[in-house]
Amino acid sequence: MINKKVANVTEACKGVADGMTFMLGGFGLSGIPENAIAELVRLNVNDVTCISNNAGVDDFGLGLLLQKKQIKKMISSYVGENAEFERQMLSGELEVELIPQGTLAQRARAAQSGIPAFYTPAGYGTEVAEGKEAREFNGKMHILEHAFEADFAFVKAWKGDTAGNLIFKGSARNFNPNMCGAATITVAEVEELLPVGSLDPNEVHIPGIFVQRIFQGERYEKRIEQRTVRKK
Amino acid sequence: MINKKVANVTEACKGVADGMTFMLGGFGLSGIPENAIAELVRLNVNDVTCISNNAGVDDFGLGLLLQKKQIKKMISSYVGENAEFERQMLSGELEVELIPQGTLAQRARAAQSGIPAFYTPAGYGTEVAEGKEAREFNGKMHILEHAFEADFAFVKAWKGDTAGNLIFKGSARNFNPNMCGAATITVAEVEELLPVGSLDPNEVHIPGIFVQRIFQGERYEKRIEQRTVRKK
Amino acid sequence: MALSKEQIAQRIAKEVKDGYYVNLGIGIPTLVANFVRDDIEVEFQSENGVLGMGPFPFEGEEDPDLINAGKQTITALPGASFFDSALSFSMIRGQHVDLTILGAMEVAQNGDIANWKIPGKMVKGMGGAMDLVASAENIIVAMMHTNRAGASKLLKQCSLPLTGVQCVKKIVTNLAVLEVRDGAFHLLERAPGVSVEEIKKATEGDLVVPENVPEMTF
Amino acid sequence: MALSKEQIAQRIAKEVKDGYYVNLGIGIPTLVANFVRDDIEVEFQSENGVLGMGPFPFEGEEDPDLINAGKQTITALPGASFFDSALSFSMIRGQHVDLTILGAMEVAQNGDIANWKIPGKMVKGMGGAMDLVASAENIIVAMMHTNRAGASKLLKQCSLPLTGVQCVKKIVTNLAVLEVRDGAFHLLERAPGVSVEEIKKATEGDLVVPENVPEMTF
Repeated sequence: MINKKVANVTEACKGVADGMTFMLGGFGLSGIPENAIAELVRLNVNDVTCISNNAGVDDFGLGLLLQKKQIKKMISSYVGENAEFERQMLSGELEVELIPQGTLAQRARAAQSGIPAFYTPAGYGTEVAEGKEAREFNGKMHILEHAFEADFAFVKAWKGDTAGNLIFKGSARNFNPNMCGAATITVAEVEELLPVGSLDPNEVHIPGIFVQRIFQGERYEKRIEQRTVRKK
Repeated sequence: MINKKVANVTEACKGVADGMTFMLGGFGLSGIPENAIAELVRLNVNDVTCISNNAGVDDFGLGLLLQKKQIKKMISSYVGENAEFERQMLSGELEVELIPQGTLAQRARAAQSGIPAFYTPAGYGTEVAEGKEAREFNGKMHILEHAFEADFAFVKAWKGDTAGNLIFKGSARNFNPNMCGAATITVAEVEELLPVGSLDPNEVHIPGIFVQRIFQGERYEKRIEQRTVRKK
Repeated sequence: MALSKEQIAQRIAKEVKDGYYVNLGIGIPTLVANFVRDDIEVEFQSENGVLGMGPFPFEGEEDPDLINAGKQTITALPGASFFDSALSFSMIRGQHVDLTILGAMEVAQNGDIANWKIPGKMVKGMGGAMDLVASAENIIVAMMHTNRAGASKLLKQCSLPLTGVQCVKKIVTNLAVLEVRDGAFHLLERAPGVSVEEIKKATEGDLVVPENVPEMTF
Repeated sequence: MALSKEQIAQRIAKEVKDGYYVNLGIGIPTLVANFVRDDIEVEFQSENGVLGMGPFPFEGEEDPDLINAGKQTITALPGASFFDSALSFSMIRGQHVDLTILGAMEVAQNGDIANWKIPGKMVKGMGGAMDLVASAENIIVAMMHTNRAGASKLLKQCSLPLTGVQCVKKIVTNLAVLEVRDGAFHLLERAPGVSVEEIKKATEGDLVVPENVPEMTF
């Protein structure tokens, strides 16, 4: 098998540079590539465009890059949990492109799949459709959306092997599988990196061909955004 | 959980009628819905259109429907293993639309996904592209392809539960997951039908929402088309 | 008397039928799950990748890898499945989800809905709402009839940026149940003790009132 | 002397580099796997949903649920994965597969390829070939230089229905290794003992012959 294992997050992030476009998996703080984000903060890459469903919270996730004003532009569907984000956006410091969540997922999957463009009903008749081709199919209006283009995709999985095969857990799966192979280089971090042959080929969610570099994250905080419980 | 279990193949195929369009999973004879095919033969539905990557062999798989001349039109990517097929096609008895294999898979996935149309490079400049819109993206020509429309999808999985969740095995997976939910009614047959709660939610390949009816197949012949071995 | 948020949810729960896959938005819609009858089978879909969502976990059993679209910790019922975001929106866009219940800032009498942006003031994003309203055949809006300033949220035309066009079919507010049809709001039911006059006053858009407007039952 | 099919495969195996994901077509391409060096890591993709394809199974260990694109029983190596057809063609269309090796009935000097249909006579279908040739950056055609009737398969223009346009970069035949560039076949290597004259005679399309044409090594 082709070996995708790199020693650590520093090696995994080799080549990131100012002005690049990154895709980042995760929904809220669930399933985010914590180690890669920490490294991007440490490397202090600037003027980056981030494609990520959310923007983290003020002091975690992509919020860490926002605090240091490393992000030039965000492409997201929902950014409601982040006061610093809202401040930078309303003041014009931060460029923001808000797009429907399903369109975000599908534009990632299109990039992964070599599909340059597709039609979707989401956003027709709204400001999301401005400047986009509209067309009727089966009596219903749709708009043309394009595959993303990005330099790096940073994803987080539960388990992986050195061939780059990935298995996700629970709803921490979210956008992570769709972003694998959707950028020039896909960096996967996993909680547990196993030798080849450890994973059942039937249970692999993302085959290693979509992953260029894989490493085991040093630690995972896995912060919970909204702790909701019921009484026993 | 919503119960998708039906008693047997007869109940599962209720509503099939002459002139309908069926999608059928399987690659060659691997992962084909053997029980549903047998029932379609028994029911003697005629003038049907079948969307299936292959057409079986003379005496198994879709070849059984071909023998009885139940099929009006085949939409496939490769039909090389079937002499009766070739005879009917060359004589004009059978209408055949040959399309690229990846386009077949993606048109099924598009139907499943509510994506009415997408662009693909496959077939540009060939007779497959005739009458289709061609457009350049990123300096490369693509053609516009549409989602399939079908009345029934017949798929075969390895394990399933009564909520309709499916798990496939090996390369018998092939087109089966992509066809789930791509037709008005999806009928899944499984080798083993388990009670709800038996499957790990992380390992489910196709969630039950894409399946309307599920049953355990009575027996599976699982014929091998090309038995190739090496010496010990 | 006008309904509480719980009562709005309770009334909407009556619209949930046996065998439905349902997507619940944040806010009042989330409460609907608490009021669905026990004798029917319903599965809740969460667009971040869960089908067969269960109740909140018991204290100490929260799993950061298992949340709903509101980022709340949840549980999964036996028979649940997890999947990626693309497949999740395949369920939504492909009309496999039977019913979508979501909140709104404004609804227009042609079925337009606005619920994601107040220009220059509140810009949280549309999340999955644009996909949901553009795709669902069956959309129920759960909201208060008027905003905090007392202005009607049922309008001739939306003033805020749209989430979707001509898509809302039914609205349940603290005052009434209404159907959106033929370019007007049709009054179906009124909250117990709420008069037709009160509803008329709180509705800016064209309101069609039949001779008899029954009180809601729960 | 002209190469055998095994020797064509052996020569092509030299083009397979460490770290490559490779898709092998039916026929001569399938044989390439036997000749890839042991000291490099290569993974074979089968478009019906296998990555990390291994050799044929031992007798008695055949699994009907594990076949390749030629419907032959195969095995999966440790580290393999199985997936659906849509994801398989995501690998191909998305250019994640590094090298595609396939057979052809005809190749034109502009890189066009025909390998799926002889009108009125043989109509098996294109299978995955149209996706492969439209997407792959790196395509090698493995074929005999002439057909059974002795006619050249390297043409000015294809006469059969096309599989793809301007996509073939390299051809390995029983007589030669050729590059397709600037609208002509460029002769790179000749089979041991085969003269440039022989190759010229067997090539209908424009052939560019450099001063020195080395013999192939394996």
